[in-house]
Amino acid sequence: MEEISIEVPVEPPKEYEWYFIPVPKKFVEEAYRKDEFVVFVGPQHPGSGHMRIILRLKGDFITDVIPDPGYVHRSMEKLAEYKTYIQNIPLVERPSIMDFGNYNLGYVRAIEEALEIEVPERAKYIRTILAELSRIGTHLYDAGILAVFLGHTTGFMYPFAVREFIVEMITRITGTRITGSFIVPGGVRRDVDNDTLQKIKRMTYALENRLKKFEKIFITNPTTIARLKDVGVLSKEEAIKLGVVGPFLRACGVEYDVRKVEPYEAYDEIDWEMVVGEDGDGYTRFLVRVNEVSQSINMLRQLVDNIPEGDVISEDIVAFDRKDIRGSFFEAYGDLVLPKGEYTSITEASRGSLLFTIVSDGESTTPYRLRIVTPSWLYLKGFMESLKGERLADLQAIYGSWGYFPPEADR
Amino acid sequence: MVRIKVEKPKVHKSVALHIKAITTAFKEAISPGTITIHYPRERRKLPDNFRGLLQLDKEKCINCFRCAHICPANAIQMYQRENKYYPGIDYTKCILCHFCVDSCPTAALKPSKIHDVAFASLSTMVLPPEELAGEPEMWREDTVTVEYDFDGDLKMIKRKEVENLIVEVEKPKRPEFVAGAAFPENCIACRICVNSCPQNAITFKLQDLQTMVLEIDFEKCTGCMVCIRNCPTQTLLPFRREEVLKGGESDEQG
Amino acid sequence: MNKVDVKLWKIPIPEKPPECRFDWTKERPERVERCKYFGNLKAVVIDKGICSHCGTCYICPVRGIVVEDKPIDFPNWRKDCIDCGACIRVCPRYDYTPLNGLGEYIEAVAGKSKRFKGQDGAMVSEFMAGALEMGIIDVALFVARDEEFKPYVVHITDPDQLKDERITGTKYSFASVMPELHDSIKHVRAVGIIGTPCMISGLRKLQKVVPLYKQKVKLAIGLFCTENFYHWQLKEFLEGRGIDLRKAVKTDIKKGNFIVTYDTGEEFSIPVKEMEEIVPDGCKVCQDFSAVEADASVGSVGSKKGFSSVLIRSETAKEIFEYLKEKDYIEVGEVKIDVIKRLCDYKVKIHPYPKG
Amino acid sequence: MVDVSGIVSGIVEKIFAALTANMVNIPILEPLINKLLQIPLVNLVVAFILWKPAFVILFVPGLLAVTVVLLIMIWWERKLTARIQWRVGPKEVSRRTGGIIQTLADGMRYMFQEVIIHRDAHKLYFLQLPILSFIPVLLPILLIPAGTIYAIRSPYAIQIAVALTALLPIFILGIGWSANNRFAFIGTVREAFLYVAYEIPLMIAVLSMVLLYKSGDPFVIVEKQWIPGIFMNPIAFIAFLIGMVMAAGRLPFDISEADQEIAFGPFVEYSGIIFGLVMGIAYEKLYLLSLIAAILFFGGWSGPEIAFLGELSYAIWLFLKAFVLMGFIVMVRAIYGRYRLDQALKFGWSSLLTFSLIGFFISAGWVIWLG
Repeated sequence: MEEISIEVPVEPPKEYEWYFIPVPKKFVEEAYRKDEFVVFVGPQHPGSGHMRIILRLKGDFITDVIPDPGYVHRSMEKLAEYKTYIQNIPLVERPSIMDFGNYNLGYVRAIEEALEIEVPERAKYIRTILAELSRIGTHLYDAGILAVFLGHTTGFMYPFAVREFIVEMITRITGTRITGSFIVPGGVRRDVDNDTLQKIKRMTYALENRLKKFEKIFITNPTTIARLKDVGVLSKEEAIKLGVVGPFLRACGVEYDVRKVEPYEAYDEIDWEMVVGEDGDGYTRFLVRVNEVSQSINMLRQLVDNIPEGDVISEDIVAFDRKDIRGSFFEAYGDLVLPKGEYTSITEASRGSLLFTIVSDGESTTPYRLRIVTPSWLYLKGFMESLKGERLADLQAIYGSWGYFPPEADR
Repeated sequence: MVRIKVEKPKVHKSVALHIKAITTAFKEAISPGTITIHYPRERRKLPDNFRGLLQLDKEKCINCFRCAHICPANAIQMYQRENKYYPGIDYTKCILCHFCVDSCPTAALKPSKIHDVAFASLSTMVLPPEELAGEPEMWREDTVTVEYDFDGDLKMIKRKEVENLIVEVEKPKRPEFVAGAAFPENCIACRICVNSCPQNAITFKLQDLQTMVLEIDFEKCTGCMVCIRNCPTQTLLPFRREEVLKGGESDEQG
Repeated sequence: MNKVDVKLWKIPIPEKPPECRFDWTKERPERVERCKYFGNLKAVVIDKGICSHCGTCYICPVRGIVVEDKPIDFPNWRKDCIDCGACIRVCPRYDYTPLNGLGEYIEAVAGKSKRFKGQDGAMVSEFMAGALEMGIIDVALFVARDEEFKPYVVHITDPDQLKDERITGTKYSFASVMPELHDSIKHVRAVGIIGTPCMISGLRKLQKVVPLYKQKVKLAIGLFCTENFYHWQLKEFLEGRGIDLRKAVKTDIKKGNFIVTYDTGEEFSIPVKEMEEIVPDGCKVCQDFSAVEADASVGSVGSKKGFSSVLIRSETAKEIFEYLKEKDYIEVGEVKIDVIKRLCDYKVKIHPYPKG
Repeated sequence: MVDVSGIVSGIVEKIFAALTANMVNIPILEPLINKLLQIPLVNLVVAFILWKPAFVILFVPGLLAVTVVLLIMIWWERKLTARIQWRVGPKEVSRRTGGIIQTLADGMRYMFQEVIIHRDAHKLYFLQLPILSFIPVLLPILLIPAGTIYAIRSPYAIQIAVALTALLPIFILGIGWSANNRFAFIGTVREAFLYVAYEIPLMIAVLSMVLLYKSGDPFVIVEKQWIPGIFMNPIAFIAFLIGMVMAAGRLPFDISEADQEIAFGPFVEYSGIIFGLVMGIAYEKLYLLSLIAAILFFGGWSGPEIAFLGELSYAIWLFLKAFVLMGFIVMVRAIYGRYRLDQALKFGWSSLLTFSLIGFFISAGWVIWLG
């Protein structure tokens, strides 16, 4: 359609001078002259956490977008410098509490790399089970948030109900619903009994059963397909250029998964497949995660079946009971000092590659510097890029399809 | 590798999907898979290792400060009681990570299944050691305990019983330690160990004006290692109790 | 790095366990005054003006003794002192007989570092770097300076850290090396320190009293020393003369002159005699120029420009020196021993003891 | 002297006679009404209440029925949705009845909540319009008869009722404009877009049924339904149903409100009881359309007569049919997400319009076939 414009000099109203606007005044004035809307979405967003997106709309179409993250910044990296290595474990899993398994694992792996600790096989399996449980939990959580954004209330309730199964299993393993702080350097805090393991396997069948209903009512619901298909498309080249990570990168057709590329823990001992999409649109991004859930279910069954017997705490750790850290936690970790140097671990968290870097001065019991690069932060740029040219009504659909989690990005 | 490629559904397919969604909703409306637990009247069965509020057994506490030292949230403060120090917990800060429980060498700090407590004000959330023992004042409306189990689908096992929220915890497996003077020559006679010992196991007496004798009573020593951490010159080190006793016997024999 | 080292709570099991009811005895020093031990120290050392501000007394288990940029004190000692007597046992001036002369030495050489840039030949840095590389020590305590030449102690674990010119180079102000040593002695395996002759004396006395320090302090390098200043006094004095320490990159004492060099290359020179008023009392009774008790003594006197004179006194220092020569880190030169000797005698002359 | 009291009593008597001539007949309440009619002045009030046009406005299908719909339907919607979503739904307020008075409790809360009027609003319209929006709700009720209880009988009653119902979005546009807020503007524009997209197919569907019965008079329509209208013209019914969902702003077409996108659109600035009123608009419209649908497709008030209720039994039947229809429509909320505006417009202008036209042709076919 041809655009008709009248060349009349339009001056922005005087009020603009005293409005508090967190973007350059020029941006607003230019939008005014071009007859565009500037819409602030957030920061008190009804979806997940807090983030402001500043949009420039031409009619209903987004022409420009400025993200305004940082509303839930907690200076986690600085806080970590004032806590001992072991005290940081509850801290570092806070960015994304549903995904605690992967966050905890990433941090502990960085410590283990520094201390060159060999982790017992059984502990590795338990860690992988925890990581996969929290991956399913996070994907379900994101699916629920996506459904809320699309106005589908049942699509919100079903994943959150099913997540309760995951949380139940996590409670049985760690003793708490989320924020397990269960993985410690050299193993896990407690052994998991056989009963619980079998229950996890039974849970996966119940999960599958319920997810089938979820699929019928939400995943293949024509309104969902209509809202997400061909919306917020990011091409393969763009995705690589903008540094998108995790399932969102795979949705664009890039075959990259840290669990396959650099297998850690028990990922190379079990049989599973990488999920790769093609179109890079919102629906593929969602479906990739849906399929990852079924892969995780498959993994959980194998892990439960193949778990070896043995200790769960490494020989290198001062622990008096190798099945349960209780009673020797302080002796083992109270005065942990890492040798001097820089240690990095890369983990495939639910939303993408998660990087922990610990810089140690070799003397103190606290890290000299802890760097956390979270997946949400990495794909924020790609998220913003995929918004351009879409409709305002699609903002929430795209937001949901990215599973963007402000507390995780802000750290 | 799983590859995902979705085509836009055709009209007849779309109608089928509509019907599928609607029938699912109708099915659920008729026989719902409700998973709700009617909380105050029913209670979820929690595992024994549940990380709820903390319980303190003052009898077992050896005043070793381990819990206060390890606490990531600085929620534990030691309170002086009859010349000894016991932990008190500030629940405004506590994150229930239970590092303190795992650090406690004598299971004096125990977990419990209590997770639903209301405090009248912020100041009442700071609990001194006396208030940490036993169940808090509770109104329990629950008569039914619900356990989640899975059998193809979720199975909610409802039992007419009231769950005991206090958990019995065994003493953790760990050898007993005692503090011994490993390098007596390093001692600078500062007597900090004497003052810091919560059990009064280290005593000193002046032989004459210039010579001081320090003595550790292994019977009294609980191995809390406070003296070892406080000693400025690494005079004291922990020894395993059985090794010490065996050594003593062998000395007698020799 | 060895895995075992990082676990401080690894329970060591000694070869012979202690007895059932263990006791150990400790001799306590005699009192001169009828008050707590710090009162004795105060009366005998501090008030008499012979305290050298070496900081050894910071061993005080309650950490009550304040070693800062002012005379050593224990605020409120009548109440807080626990009367253990550790301070007077380790104080090198409590029972003071001045050391003087060149002392015993194995070899006297001059050296110049090829790696580092220091005061003259940067031999101190070279010794410590060599010890770190050989694994004799894990940590070396160096004195760094801030913009205003205020000294502070840094832990050096890697020779590369010594490339910083703020760490090498002399500061001419009291630094709290000994307090830092006391604070970190439990956490290190082997440590090397650098100090003025009084600090070395203090360390030796400390090692005699507490064998832990003998076990852990493996290398002690002494510096040739005429006098040392309180930082604030030095700064005020130089400001009075129109010299701004913030612009300075180097301070030095050469041929009886205190020389400050600016970053622009400008040099200011003040005769040391004029600085007599700010020399602390403790330095006025010190006769030890060449750090007689150190493992090695280093200074600029007696060698060519750009070289440092080194008096090697112990086998450890000798080994390190051989290692440095072997690796070709240093250039070896000649040293005029009589020049050093003359200065030693000069110091005895200007600093008579007993005073007056 | 003029006999003032005589004139007044004469007028009163005349009014009383006029009122009692057209009174609702409820056998079960007969003794009570008769007793009340003996008392002076009270008899005037009672006669007025039972006067059919007043009864229509006040009770069925007027204000009382609307209130009941608002209170019960919202509860029913929540309960049904909860059941589908594996939840329990409102329960704690009056636990024995399953929380049926939950909506009342919410209404009470709204009542005592502060009504905030922000600085930029056009205060007059901002407060007026939600209350004025009762006009297009109550006017059509005059034209919708419940059996013999009716206010106005006209051969164009259905057409006029639908036309009056279509006025409601105008008030929503006014609300959005007076709120003077970006989200309200966007929501208003969306509402305006959608308005045309659903109102035309809806009217065509109604007209096709009117064509089928050859009259817009509800009495004729009910009389002519030897089988319910839904079986005569199911296509028109589907068009009407979808149009109804869109008109009532229910999911998947609650595009103008869209709380996740534009935070309740036109109603973004409302609070307190006024918010309660504006949120009621959608339910009121749904109720009106359900009444019309009940008349057009489900045989209106025809049903077994309940003797002791007399004339009221027709009203009850009509109300029940409308209520059941509403009960099914609210369930759609649990099944669908929200379409985008352009998708909804496309659907409205293509599929829905085609459907309604097909319905129209089927009606025409019936008319030709039956003669």
